[in-house]
Amino acid sequence: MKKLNIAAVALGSVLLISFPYIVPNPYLVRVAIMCGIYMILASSLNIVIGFTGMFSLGHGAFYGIGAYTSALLALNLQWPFWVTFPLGGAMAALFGVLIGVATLRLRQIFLAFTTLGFGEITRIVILNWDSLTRGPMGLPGIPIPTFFGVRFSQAGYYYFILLFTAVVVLFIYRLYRSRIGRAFIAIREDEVAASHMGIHLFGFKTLAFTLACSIAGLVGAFYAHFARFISADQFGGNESFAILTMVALGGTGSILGPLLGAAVLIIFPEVFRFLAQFRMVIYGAILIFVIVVKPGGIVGVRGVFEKPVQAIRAKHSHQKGGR
Amino acid sequence: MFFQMRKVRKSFGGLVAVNDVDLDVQKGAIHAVIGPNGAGKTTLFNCITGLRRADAGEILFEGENIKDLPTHRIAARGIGRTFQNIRLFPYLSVLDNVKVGTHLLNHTTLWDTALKTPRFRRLEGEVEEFCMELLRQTRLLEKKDQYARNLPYGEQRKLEIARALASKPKLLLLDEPAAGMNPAETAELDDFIRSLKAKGITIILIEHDMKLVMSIADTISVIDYGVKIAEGTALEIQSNERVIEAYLGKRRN
Amino acid sequence: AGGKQEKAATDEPVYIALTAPITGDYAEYGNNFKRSVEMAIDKINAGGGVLGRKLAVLVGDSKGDPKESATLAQKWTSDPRIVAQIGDFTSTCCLAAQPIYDQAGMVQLSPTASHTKFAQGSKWSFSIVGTQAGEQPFIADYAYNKLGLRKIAVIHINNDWGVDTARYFTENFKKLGGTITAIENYFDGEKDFTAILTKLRASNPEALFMAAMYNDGASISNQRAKLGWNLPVIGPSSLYSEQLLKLGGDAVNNLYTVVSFFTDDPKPEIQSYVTEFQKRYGLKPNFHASLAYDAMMLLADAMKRAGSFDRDKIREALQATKDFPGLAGSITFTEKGDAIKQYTRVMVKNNKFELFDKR
Amino acid sequence: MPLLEIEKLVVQYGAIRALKGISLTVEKGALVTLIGANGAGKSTLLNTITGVVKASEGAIRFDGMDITNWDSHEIVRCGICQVPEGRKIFGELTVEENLYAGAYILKDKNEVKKNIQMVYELFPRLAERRKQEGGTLSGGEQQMLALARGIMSNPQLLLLDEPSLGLAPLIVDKIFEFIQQINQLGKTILLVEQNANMALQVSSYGYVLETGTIRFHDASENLRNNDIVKKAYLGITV
Amino acid sequence: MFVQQLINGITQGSIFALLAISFAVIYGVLRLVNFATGATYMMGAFAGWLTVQYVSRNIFLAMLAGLITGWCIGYLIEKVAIKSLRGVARIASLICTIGFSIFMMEIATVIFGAETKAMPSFFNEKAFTLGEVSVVWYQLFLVGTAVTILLLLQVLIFKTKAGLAIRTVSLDFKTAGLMGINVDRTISLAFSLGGATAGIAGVLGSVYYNIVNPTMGNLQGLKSFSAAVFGGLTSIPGAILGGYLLAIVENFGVQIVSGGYRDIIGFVILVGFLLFRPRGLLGKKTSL
Ligand SMILES: Nc1ncnc2c1ncn2[C@@H]1O[C@H](COP(=O)(O)OP(=O)(O)OP(=O)(O)O)[C@@H](O)[C@H]1O
Ligand SMILES: Nc1ncnc2c1ncn2[C@@H]1O[C@H](COP(=O)(O)OP(=O)(O)OP(=O)(O)O)[C@@H](O)[C@H]1O
Ligand SMILES: [Mg+2]
Ligand SMILES: [Mg+2]
Repeated sequence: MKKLNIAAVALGSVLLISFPYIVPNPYLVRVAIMCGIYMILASSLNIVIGFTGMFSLGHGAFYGIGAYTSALLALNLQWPFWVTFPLGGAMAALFGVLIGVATLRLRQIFLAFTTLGFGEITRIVILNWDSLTRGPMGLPGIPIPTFFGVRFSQAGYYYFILLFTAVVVLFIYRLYRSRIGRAFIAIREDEVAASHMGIHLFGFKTLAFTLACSIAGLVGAFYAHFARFISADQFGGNESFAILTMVALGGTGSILGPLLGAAVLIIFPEVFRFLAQFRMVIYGAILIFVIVVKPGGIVGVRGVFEKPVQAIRAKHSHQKGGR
Repeated sequence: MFFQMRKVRKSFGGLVAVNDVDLDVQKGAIHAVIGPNGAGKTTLFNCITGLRRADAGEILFEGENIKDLPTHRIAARGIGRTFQNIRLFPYLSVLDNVKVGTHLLNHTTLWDTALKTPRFRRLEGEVEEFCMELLRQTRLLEKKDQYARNLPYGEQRKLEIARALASKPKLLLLDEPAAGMNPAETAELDDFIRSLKAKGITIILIEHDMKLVMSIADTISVIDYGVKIAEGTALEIQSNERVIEAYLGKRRN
Repeated sequence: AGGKQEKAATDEPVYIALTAPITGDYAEYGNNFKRSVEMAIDKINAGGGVLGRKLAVLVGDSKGDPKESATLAQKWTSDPRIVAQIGDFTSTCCLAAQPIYDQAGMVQLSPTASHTKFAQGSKWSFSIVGTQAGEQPFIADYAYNKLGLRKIAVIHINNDWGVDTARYFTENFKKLGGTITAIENYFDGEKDFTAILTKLRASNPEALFMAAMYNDGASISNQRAKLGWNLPVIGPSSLYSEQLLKLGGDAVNNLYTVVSFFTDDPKPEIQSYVTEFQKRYGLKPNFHASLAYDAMMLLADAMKRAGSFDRDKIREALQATKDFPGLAGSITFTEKGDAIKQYTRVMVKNNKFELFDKR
Repeated sequence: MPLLEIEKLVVQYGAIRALKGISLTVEKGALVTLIGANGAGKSTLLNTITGVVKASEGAIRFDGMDITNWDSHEIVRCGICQVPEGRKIFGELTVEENLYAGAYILKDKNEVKKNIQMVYELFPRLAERRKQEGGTLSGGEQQMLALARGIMSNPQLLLLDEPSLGLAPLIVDKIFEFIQQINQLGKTILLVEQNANMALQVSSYGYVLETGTIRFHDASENLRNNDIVKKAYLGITV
Repeated sequence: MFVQQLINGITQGSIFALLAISFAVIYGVLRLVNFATGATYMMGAFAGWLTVQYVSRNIFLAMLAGLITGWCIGYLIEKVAIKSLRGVARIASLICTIGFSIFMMEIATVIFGAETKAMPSFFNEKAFTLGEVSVVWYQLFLVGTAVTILLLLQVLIFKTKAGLAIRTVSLDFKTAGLMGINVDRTISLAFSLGGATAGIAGVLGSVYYNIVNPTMGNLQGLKSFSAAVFGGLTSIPGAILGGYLLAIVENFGVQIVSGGYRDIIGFVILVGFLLFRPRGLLGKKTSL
């Protein structure tokens, strides 16, 4: 069993690492990079939603803050990517802390509301703050990162995001099975009981939220240097909802779920391009279908996010039971 | 004095649920609090653990006033509790419920976790072992992988106690631990609580099962309408006219 | 990359990619792109194609999302059958895709991107809409000299296009000696303009300048009428659409704009385009539709001139375009890749667009 | 004809078989007790009768009608009412609104008023707290409210799941008196109790449930004198 | 001028209020934010448009069409998805409503095309003019209709048995079943009511703005959600008040600050407000 797992992981790694060479099609590599970006975004949001049970509808904004921070530093001060990248994460974390401090004491639904609002505010401030962000004109010409003097090729971007994804997933996996992760989950399950176990609710909620935001900020920074043009509409409400959908579709609260959700939602629309204007109709329909059939998402964890056993049985036996 | 309450008061709107209550609990004792429904016993516990903030008075634990500390700080001082209305983590496994209880014992940091340091491995291993031991003691070991919410009522109560013990509390507050247990099970609980006392844990117990209370309590305080109306040993309380009238009634058997 | 196809004259068509918002907020514009490009290709193929080969179009839906646009760019550029690309609709989408076309070396010909940084950003990027820097001096002159307006209030959509439009108009109008009494903006998707209009009205302008697409333009006009505020309105060529008349009704009378494409233009090529478009799709083409048609025709012309389907040669030929006779005026590219356009003054009267100078 | 008849009932939670084919009858006008250890399946049985949990095999007949796996509200309308374990008070409704909710199926407004009057007399504490939100009542008060709410709809069959849970001794006595009282007024009652001693005193017949199967059933008198029952459920060492 | 802004605000607020109620009714029962509200609004508007286009140019008929469409959409969403998700974490239902929102918007694009349609105006004559302030009859009609609907809903929820059922189910649907309440029907009813309100709002809004298109509900939905939170989300009167206040605040915000900040003026004020009064204007104080 264990051997099998190791073999699978090894094979998977080899495939992933050699991907740009087996499939030397820049389009497919780009899709893979986008998958990586959204896998990280969804995984980080999952810390907030799936583990800690808080509802955030503004994840796109933190992603955007990371992107803008890194891009502006690179464009205005010519700082290298390796400096602006962590700073993007730090700036998003800073905003995460601020939002967290302001709203994490409130009722759940208000976190949803405030983050939604924060997303809008961020977008609109970016659009209105011409002198810094160039407003609706966006930021073109963001430099390509270099690695020991060599500019990133597409494969370079690919390996960077591959490594980044692996690190994030490993981190979340470890977190999940640690004291801190358990504290997050306990908060999701029952706040009052959690506080009686000595868990500092506010502290741990803020920690979860900030972690998620900083990771989103880091990906944002990467995205800015990958896309090389960013504008406010790339980080708006739609983005937040898309990330949320990835988490829910893949599997809330599970580690694999968000990865799968992101992959499916990035790849699906590409594969179904030929459906033209029906593409999005089918997208909506499939989303509903999957959730109705598997409410916890494709690989949702057992528990809160899954249908209670009796509920499934009830339907089944109701038909049987004659009247 | 190990634990003391001085003129603690808590009101909800016009209703004074806890009215200037004094309480002295000796180290290592089992101290029962009884009283009619709605007398304010649970509210008293809530004030101790910070779930509700007492309006006035002092709550001294090991000589320090903990009245205005937040809940998690109070827990960190070494006060554990169970809830009358059972508050487990419903979708965590039995084992994980107890593991959450050890939150305060283990101090792994984010770095330890991220890098999976040897310290992290060691601490996690200890936690696992300790929790399994607790489950063995409470006879829940067999069910360690079930969701807490799927346990029957009586076992949920046991799990609450196990979880509270996981933080190695010095003072344990039990709110009606025998509710939902039949007399045979209650007898088992009786033994278990005694074993805790033997380990040096001080216990404050709210209970309506008089058989249990009279058998294990060193001291009993009686509360009615938020006011302490009597205090003493089991014998003293059983014969106290006021207590009989307000609470015990004339039992048939 | 495109070298292979030249050799054998095959039946295999030559592919052009079209990137446009087929779904989403801008679907209306994207679909017009698609209609015009398909019509143009049919026309070209009916005339024997280009250099003996038929043309075909591959349509990609960008949903108005810059990331999608960029992904499509990657898809197009890595497909060796595709020789050039038309699109996208918004400047942000075009800019997001630009680095990819630039790196891969494929023409990115946008019918509508007017962002000042777009065409300048890469030698592969071209836009035929004409920048606001070209259009607005003309409109400012129209307002100041032809209509005799001195005090104007400005409302504009807050996106790259709207900001640019308002800025160039304001600058030019002030240069002529006019006064801007107030400027307000709104975001895409806004439906309620009463608050902004009430505020602008308080600045007592003689006329309103409206940097909006025709849908918003109609809404703004309707709400202005409800507020009982009647005054001349002036705006950029994007207002020119039958939709404006349909949605705006009486409220859009007394509106002045400029066009480089005019459906009532008696020129035969325009009339045949308009009739054909109406026949195929049941509606009148608008400015954006005509630009997409021009883009396709221009591209075919460039291929002919290049005498090759090589991506690089097409770019060179395109760059060299001089006085190409488009529906929306003749096209000449600046060194940067922007088109220089000519404009005609029109106005809405009795719920119809009329030439202003005919009076 | 018995009022409630259960035949070979099987209930499963996923892989766990909580009831393994039990049969049980409750005659009209009887007061029947069901005792058993934690996890025996008592609550599961009551929940299955009222359709909260669905049976996978077996039948439940009420008044001759097969009600197996009907929806809860349909069953309640037949005249069965369950006072659930753990009270299940509507926390954000006031005491009085909770009572109105209990009388939801009654059409006659006067009857509702009369019933409210009745339960207030029975539990004066509730009358005192009538405007308080249910969620803020003390545990015992909530238990009273749950009972009171249960009898608001004049059910024929009352299913009580540990009604004495968390009540003060004085009130426990009162509750048992009350149970006997309404039983004498003609209500049929199926009582689940951990306080087996008292339950067997007031009831006429008893069932002992052990991990999903019925171990004994007999007249309450006899059960009380059964050595095994004494030892395991009454806490009396013999 | 401030009077004019106030009138603008009240008119716009009527639409917000109706949509906010739509949110509140459903949130009240299922603790679920129905993100398909904006799309239902849009579908209602299309139903109204079809009616005036092909049946009769009668606004009452159009409103009826909007109502029925909204009702059916609400009913369908509940039956198809939400019902089978009872007892599951709320995020699943929430994602489903997002799914429905996308689905409806795209279906509308496919069926009706992306082009904006013109909705004819009704009662467009001036009611009165006071200096620079001008009010048309339709504004009065819109506000009057909205207020009537709002009052009817208020009565329904607080004064009828169906209302008690809705409130009971919202707290604990299992126990509600034990009271003899038909839980399925109650939840269906709430969803349909929510849908119907949004549908009517769609017709009223499209006539006021004279346009119908597939994306018209997006911003409206989002803003009305804020309005509902502002009002307390669980409280019907709160939602109404929230709707009107948000619109009025926004309009004054434009006047005082700038149109560019319009969409966040509301948010900023709301967030600030919630920090001091976390349960919203009229919301009940509950934990979580
Ligand atoms: N949040 C609150 N608001 C209003 N009244 C409250 C609140 N919490 C408790 N009460 C009231 O305070 C009184 C004391 O409640 P408490 O829960 O402490 O009683 P108790 O002694 O634990 O009773 P029981 O034995 O029944 O559990 C009760 O009358 C209760 O209704
Ligand atoms: N929702 C559920 N999912 C899975 N298993 C369950 C569920 N509810 C109960 N069980 C299991 O079914 C069995 C019977 O439980 P039930 O609650 O009926 O016991 P009980 O006799 O009422 O016990 P108690 O006296 O403690 O209330 C137990 O083993 C329990 O673990
Ligand atoms: Mg209590
Ligand atoms: Mg039970």
